[in-house]
Amino acid sequence: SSSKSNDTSADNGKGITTAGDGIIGGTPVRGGTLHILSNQDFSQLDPTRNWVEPEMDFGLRTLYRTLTTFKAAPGATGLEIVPDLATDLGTPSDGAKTWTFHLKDGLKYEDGSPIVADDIKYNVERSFSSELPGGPDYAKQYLNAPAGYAGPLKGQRLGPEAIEVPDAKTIIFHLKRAVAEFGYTVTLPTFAPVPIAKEAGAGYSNHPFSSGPYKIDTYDRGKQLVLVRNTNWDPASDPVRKAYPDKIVVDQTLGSAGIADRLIADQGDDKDAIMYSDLTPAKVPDVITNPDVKSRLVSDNSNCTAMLNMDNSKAPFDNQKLRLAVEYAIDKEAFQSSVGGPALADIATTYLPPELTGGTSVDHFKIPVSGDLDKAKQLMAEAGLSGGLNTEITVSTGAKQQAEAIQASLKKININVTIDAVDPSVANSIIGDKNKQTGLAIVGWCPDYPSGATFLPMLFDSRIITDTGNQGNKSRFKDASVDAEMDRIATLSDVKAANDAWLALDSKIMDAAPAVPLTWQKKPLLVGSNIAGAFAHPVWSAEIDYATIGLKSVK
Amino acid sequence: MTTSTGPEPLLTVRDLGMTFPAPRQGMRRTAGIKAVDGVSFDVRPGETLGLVGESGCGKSTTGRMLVRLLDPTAGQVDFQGNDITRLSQRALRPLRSKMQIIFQDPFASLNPRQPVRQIISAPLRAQGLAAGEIGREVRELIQLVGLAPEHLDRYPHQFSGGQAQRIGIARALATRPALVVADEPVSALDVSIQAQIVGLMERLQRELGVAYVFIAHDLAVVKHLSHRVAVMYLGRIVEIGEKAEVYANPAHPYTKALLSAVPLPDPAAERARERIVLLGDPPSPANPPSGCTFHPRCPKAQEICRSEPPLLTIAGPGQRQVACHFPES
Amino acid sequence: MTLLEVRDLAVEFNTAEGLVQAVKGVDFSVGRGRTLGLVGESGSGKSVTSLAVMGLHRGARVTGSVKFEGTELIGAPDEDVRKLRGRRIAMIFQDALTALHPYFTIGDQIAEAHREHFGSSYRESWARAVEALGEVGIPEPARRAGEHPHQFSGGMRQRAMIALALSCEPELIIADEPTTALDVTVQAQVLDLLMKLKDERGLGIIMITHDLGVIARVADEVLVMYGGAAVEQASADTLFSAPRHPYTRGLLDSLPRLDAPEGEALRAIPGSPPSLLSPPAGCAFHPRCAVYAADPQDACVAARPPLRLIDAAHRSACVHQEVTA
Amino acid sequence: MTTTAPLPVEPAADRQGAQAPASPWRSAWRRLRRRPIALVGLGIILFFVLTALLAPVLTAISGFGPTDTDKHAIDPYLGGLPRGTLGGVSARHWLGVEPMLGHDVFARLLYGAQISLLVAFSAALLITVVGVTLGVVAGYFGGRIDSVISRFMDVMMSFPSLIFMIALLSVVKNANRVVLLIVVMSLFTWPYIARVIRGQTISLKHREYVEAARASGTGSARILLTEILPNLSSTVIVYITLAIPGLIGSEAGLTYLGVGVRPPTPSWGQMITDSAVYYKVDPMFFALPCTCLFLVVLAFTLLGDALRDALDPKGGLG
Amino acid sequence: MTAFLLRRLLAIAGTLLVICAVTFTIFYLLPTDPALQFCGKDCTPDRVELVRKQMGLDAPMIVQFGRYVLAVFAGRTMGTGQYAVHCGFPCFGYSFQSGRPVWDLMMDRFPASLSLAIGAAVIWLLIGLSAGVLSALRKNSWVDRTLMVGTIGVAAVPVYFTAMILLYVVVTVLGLIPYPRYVNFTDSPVGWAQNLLLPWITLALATAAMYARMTRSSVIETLAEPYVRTARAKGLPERRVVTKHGLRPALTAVVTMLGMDLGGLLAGAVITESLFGLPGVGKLFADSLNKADQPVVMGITLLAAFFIVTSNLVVDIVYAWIDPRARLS
Ligand SMILES: Nc1ncnc2c1ncn2[C@@H]1O[C@H](COP(=O)(O)OP(=O)(O)OP(=O)(O)O)[C@@H](O)[C@H]1O
Ligand SMILES: Nc1ncnc2c1ncn2[C@@H]1O[C@H](COP(=O)(O)OP(=O)(O)OP(=O)(O)O)[C@@H](O)[C@H]1O
Ligand SMILES: [Mg+2]
Ligand SMILES: [Mg+2]
Repeated sequence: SSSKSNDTSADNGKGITTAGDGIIGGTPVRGGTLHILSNQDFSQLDPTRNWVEPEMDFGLRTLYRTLTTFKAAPGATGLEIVPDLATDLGTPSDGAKTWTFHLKDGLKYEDGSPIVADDIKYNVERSFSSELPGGPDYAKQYLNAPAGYAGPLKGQRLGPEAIEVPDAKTIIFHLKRAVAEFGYTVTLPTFAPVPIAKEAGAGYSNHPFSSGPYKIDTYDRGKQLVLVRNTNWDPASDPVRKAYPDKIVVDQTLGSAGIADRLIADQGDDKDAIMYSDLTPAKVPDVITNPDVKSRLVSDNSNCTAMLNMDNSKAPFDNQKLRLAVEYAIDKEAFQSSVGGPALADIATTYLPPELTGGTSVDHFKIPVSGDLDKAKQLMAEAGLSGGLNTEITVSTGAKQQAEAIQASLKKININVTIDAVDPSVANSIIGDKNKQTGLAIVGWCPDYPSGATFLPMLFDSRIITDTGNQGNKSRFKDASVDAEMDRIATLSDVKAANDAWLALDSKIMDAAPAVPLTWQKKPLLVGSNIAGAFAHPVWSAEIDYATIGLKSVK
Repeated sequence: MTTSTGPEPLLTVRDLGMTFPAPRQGMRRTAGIKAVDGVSFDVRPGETLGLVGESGCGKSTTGRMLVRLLDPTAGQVDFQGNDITRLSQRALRPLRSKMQIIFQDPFASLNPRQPVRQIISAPLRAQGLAAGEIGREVRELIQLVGLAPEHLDRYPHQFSGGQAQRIGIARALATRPALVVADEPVSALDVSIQAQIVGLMERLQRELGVAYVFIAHDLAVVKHLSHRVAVMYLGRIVEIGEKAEVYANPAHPYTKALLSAVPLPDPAAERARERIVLLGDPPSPANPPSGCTFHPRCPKAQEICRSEPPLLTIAGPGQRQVACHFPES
Repeated sequence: MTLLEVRDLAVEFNTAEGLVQAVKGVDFSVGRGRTLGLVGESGSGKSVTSLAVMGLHRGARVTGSVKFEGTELIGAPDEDVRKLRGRRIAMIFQDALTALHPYFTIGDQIAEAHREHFGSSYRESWARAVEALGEVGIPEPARRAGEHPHQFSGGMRQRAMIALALSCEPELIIADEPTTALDVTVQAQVLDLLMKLKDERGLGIIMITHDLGVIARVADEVLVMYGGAAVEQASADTLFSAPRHPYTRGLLDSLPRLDAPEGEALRAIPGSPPSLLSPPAGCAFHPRCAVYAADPQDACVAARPPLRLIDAAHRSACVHQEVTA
Repeated sequence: MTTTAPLPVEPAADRQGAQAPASPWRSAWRRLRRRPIALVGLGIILFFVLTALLAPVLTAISGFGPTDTDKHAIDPYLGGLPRGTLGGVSARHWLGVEPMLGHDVFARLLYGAQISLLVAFSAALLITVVGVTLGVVAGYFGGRIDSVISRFMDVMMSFPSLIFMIALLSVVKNANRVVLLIVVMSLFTWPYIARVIRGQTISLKHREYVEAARASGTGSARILLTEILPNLSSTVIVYITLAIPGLIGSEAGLTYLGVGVRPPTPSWGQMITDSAVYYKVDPMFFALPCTCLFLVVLAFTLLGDALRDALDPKGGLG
Repeated sequence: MTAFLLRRLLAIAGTLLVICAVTFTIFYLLPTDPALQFCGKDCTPDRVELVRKQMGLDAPMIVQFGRYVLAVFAGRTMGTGQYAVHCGFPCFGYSFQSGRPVWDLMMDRFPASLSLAIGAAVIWLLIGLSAGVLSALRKNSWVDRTLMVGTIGVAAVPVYFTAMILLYVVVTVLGLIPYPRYVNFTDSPVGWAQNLLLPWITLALATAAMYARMTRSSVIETLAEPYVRTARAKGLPERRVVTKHGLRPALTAVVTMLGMDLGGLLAGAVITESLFGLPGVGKLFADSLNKADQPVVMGITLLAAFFIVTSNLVVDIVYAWIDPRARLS
């Protein structure tokens, strides 16, 4: 929403971000069919394995409920959690190393059978299984589970030292260390219920057993998913999900350009449709130049930071002065244009996105948006590299223009960048391989929930670096004091103090300049003219919140 | 004239046979078409063997096999001591310039995309002649067959049937071959040019010892040019012998009928003459009659003709051979 | 009314080397039940003439008049001419292999014309095709009809062409060397068939051939062509008995005869055929003409001598009328 | 009369002997020159080749290189659309700029022509040479040779080219990209023309004039070259002309996969691909490269048609 | 024929095996690690190893290949213990992504691809052949030139553009039909056709140019053949002369191209399918490739190979029908 994205140095004066109070179309009516136009199948709807946006948003708001969840509201309100299956936000004890939750009364699955605490435990156990990878791994990180525990599929359950289920309505988590924001952790789909009887291994994803307001009617993977009302869901027990439409149809066969064109054209059923994945930058002018269409654009900061990654482990970028020079040389405004301009991105001035810095962005260096070449050249000289250098940048093929923007900026300080545009499926493998990694790369990260703990450690903890398949800390940044500070903050039980500490650490890392923050991406989504209650939820990368969306009118 | 004591044969054909795979009749497969069956003859250097017979009796097929444009399904062909039916196409190539063929269909055998110059020079080039020499030869050849150098840069479709035929003749004679299989080389020519071409062929034979297998329907021309004549009927040779003998005393009833049917270039004589009319339907190689294949149309057919195929046996002077149970004496 | 009336027909080809005048001002006519023999030197324009009558020249300039039953064909709408072609005027092409479509069966190619002109059913037309093939002496016509041209021998293709031409019962047939690939017995059979049709149905025939024996047998009247023009026109009997034009005489002299004495060489007209690009001035035959050599007359080189009447049914285009008489 | 004396050869008939024998190609060229439409085609092609070659000079005059970005020429608030009308046509940018980064369209068209034309022409040539050779050989010889070549074609046609190219990238990252492009494109495209040619060769080899050539001792190679190939020329011409847009398109596709030229090197194919989505809001950007490509293909087609006619001795007349 | 077919079928199997091996090798060389991809974001190395083992990707390539090929015929059990699943013949493994058998996935998508391909092929044949014939008849006239400009104009713009313009004009501006969504033929044949119309035209326009030009040049050549003159001499209407006698030889090229184009399309037209939201194999392929869903990519590659190879076989058989002379070999 506008409140938080206004104060970046790039001006949003033209009001590209979602209009009004951030909610498009007012309050929906009950009934009708909501169409969701997608260009791909969900990679996972299995709650154990669902860890990418917007699937997480979709699953959590329609099919499964978790112990706690985020409020359905734009802006800062959306960052607040409320009890969902649980009666409260969890009771910490033992210095936040033990967390107890109680389930509400009368919770039922889609077939009317009761939801019990053991089902939640079972799902958490599933997240340990190597047959069911890909899901959030916080349970594995935090729970006091025996080493080598490989999940429940072969019959092994976790003992009470990790999770206790004293009765059908109580669940107690025992953690390895204090986790102050565990109440937020249990918003993740890992903490939704999965009944043992419905276990289907990898096939569970084809029909997750619903505890939410909708259930799967048909699911033809890659073609169409049809959700209908789950009549056993009790609205009274659910403080956030409104479940306005009677039916939700996800069409997965279109291409993204086709989806954009259809929503721009806004005809027939498409009036009741929304887009599932982002509007491509090239379509933005189509939308922005047409006021009617523009008023149907949901676009908010996704709180994901795009960064220019440098390989700190190898020459030349093991040189901190050079990295700083790069920091000063980049024309972020040009880069912003290359990702679609202010409509699609805000200029990033530090690693932590506004969501994690209390809603306002921090400008660490205060460099002008188009860079400071004098300072950059001076730093190059200090680095002993005023003669310039050659390096390469790896980007996935869709990000060609972004690489060109970087190339053009760095050329001005005599850094000649060769662009390696590679297929998206291999980009990560190259960047994550010690030997293949190029000097530069464009990478990004999004927090899982509003806590620095889901952000900085993934990017800069030196202990997660691996030679190949390196997924976090891609800049291979090694600083023992940073590692130690992260460990210290993790033990803080005061959320406020922890947040302040993350901010301070952010500044410290910025000075070391392992990577250059470039933009905070927005999530531009177009909705049909008959859509109401559409807004960007701040937690789920500014995806449309499926809890409250519906139609303006029903035929 | 050639006799059995003549020089070594240039070409020896033994039991040559060609069976074309039969087309399918519905789902049923019929036996193959025996277009040529057990044909044997020799041709000596400088000799002309006339090959006559009913339309469709296998003359062209035989001719094609002699130069290995068709792979025979039976028998063998020795050319200058090489069994050409067994040679690979590559090994055959050096022999090609020594044996040439004039095709029955003049247009079909000329590449529509090549000017006459290129068509005629192809065999010369294959022989490895120098360009200048080829040019000279080609100009000479085109005039020898009664066309003019102005025709050299024209394409086949710009010619008349007779002109096209002469281009084919020029091509075949270009390399001064030892053997030419001439499949109706003069059928499309007016008698004057025909005389010219026949003269040319004779001259080449005299000067260079070219041997011809001369396939034609015009019995007068065959008579003029050939030393020996073979008469084919339904894939087999029914009579073969010295020209004079065959023309004067045809031994096979078919030969007789053939000679009696020659049209005479004189309306009065033509009206007055008597022809032997062959009875019955023309036979089909796919479905040959039993015994002697000629029996259904033969005025002299007897019981034995229906059951026993006659062998080619010597009958009469000059090595004459006839395949008939009741040859004329 | 004569069946076909050709007046002053001329055909020119524009080639890279220049204008080829293949036919220059030919006149003739064919009546019902009559046969016109067309003979002449190879390349003298016989085929070109017949194609012009059929209106089948593309890329050539055809002038003059061709009247079929009084209807002018040259310059007539293509659709009108098309309806005549095949149905009332049929043509037997000289080169049977290239004239038959290699991709379709013989039977199909014959039946097709029948279907087009009589609107007959597939089965009927096929039966007609088989019948026509049988008439021209193709053995086992029912089976052979299902074969393709390349499976036919040269003579069989030629007979297939004839069957094709006859299948629609035309009134006029232009036969361009229809029997060159036929042995004498089959040739006799085919000619008999043509004669029978001529007598029974009044078929008009233009018979182009080099076989003067054939001419002697079938032609009522003969037109001799040389260098694109008609040089002599006479009844068949007259032509053989009293040829007037030196070319015709040369031609008859060149005939190979079965009864010729052994060892005698065939006689050819000396010299080579005239170039059509730059034809000799005057009479096209004069460079090869023995009469001219003996008695060179200015008229021979001045202009092309027209056909001149000798008697009622005999015309010749020779300047030396008296000498050759 | 004459007793088979040497045949009289008329001296007058030799009058044309002095004239140099015209090869079919030379006479085809003579016929080609007479067709104005062919000259139009040739002119267009020459124009584009020239401008491509002169790109450095022309861009020096216009002031913007192909990789220069001009962020002032675009409006970031409109998703990076060019400022001004007609895709940002102005005195600074003669043909406007590309959206997003503000690349100068004029410069990119010129430099793009270099890559696109070089790649498309060379690949078309390579494909045609390889495809026609293998197709003719397979069709003419038949038997085992045909089996081997045909199965090879089958494999190449159904080759998982897309994944191959992605894999290729990690093996030959630093290869010369233009050469790589030409090779990769040719590798997967030749079977198309090869099969067409093979099919027609199978028909042609049964023609009697091919047999006649064989009978006259002409070697197989020469038969292919002089008897078969000329009859295939119009097929080849049609294929080459229409392969051009496809090849320019696949260059863009390959570049997109990362196998092609490295960004920011421009090419028409990439420009067209990039611009297609802007067809509504920035039609100029879309129209310019498409028009260039269209003109080149049109030129080739005109030239090809004229060449076809010129090579056909019948000139396409019945 | 039977022997020929048998030989070719064996060759097809061999070709597919080669493709299979090649694809496997390429996957091995591919920098993408399916285990890593499958493991999701932020996966620890030891967990990746576990997943790798789980997926059977830890075995040497040759073993994996052997397993794969064996499984195609013999089926295969995937996973262990209680939740193990068995896939029967023909087993192309399970999608990493959805856990469904690859065969089922492909067969599920196939109807859409088939519908698209067949319909488009019919249209582009209609357009290509008629434009080609028309151009040939009116050679170098304005009709010819217009058709040429039209067909190559479409060939020079991306499919995307054609699709968008069609959608914009037909759906948005004229409102003739609603935005296409795929409807099963069995559900509603009319709806099926109506919704596929635009995709058909899009794909057809992109492909027709080559057909039109090839047809044109071939027909021009054929119309100059003497046998076309014969057809005219028979009095056939010009339309028949051209479409029957003139077009037939052009079919060799057309059928060859059709075989290849159709073969390729049956395994999906990625762009057209995603532009029009058709749940076809092409879309599945693109998605699977993106997500390194190796079994699906492998399966579709083989499916594509199968179609290409078999359609080439069919084409080879059709040659004999088009050109009877080709039957000889
Ligand atoms: N398309 C053409 N272009 C140029 N010249 C041609 C063309 N067609 C025929 N001619 C020339 O016209 C002349 C007459 O040809 P035509 O086919 O009528 O001869 P013809 O009398 O039928 O001879 P033949 O008996 O050999 O068949 C020939 O000299 C030939 O070269
Ligand atoms: N390629 C072929 N396929 C099938 N049958 C064929 C083939 N070629 C020839 N024949 C058949 O073989 C027989 C002999 O044909 P061939 O051409 O040798 O006859 P021919 O003696 O030359 O006759 P003609 O005098 O009519 O040219 C004929 O019945 C013909 O139909
Ligand atoms: Mg023959
Ligand atoms: Mg003729």
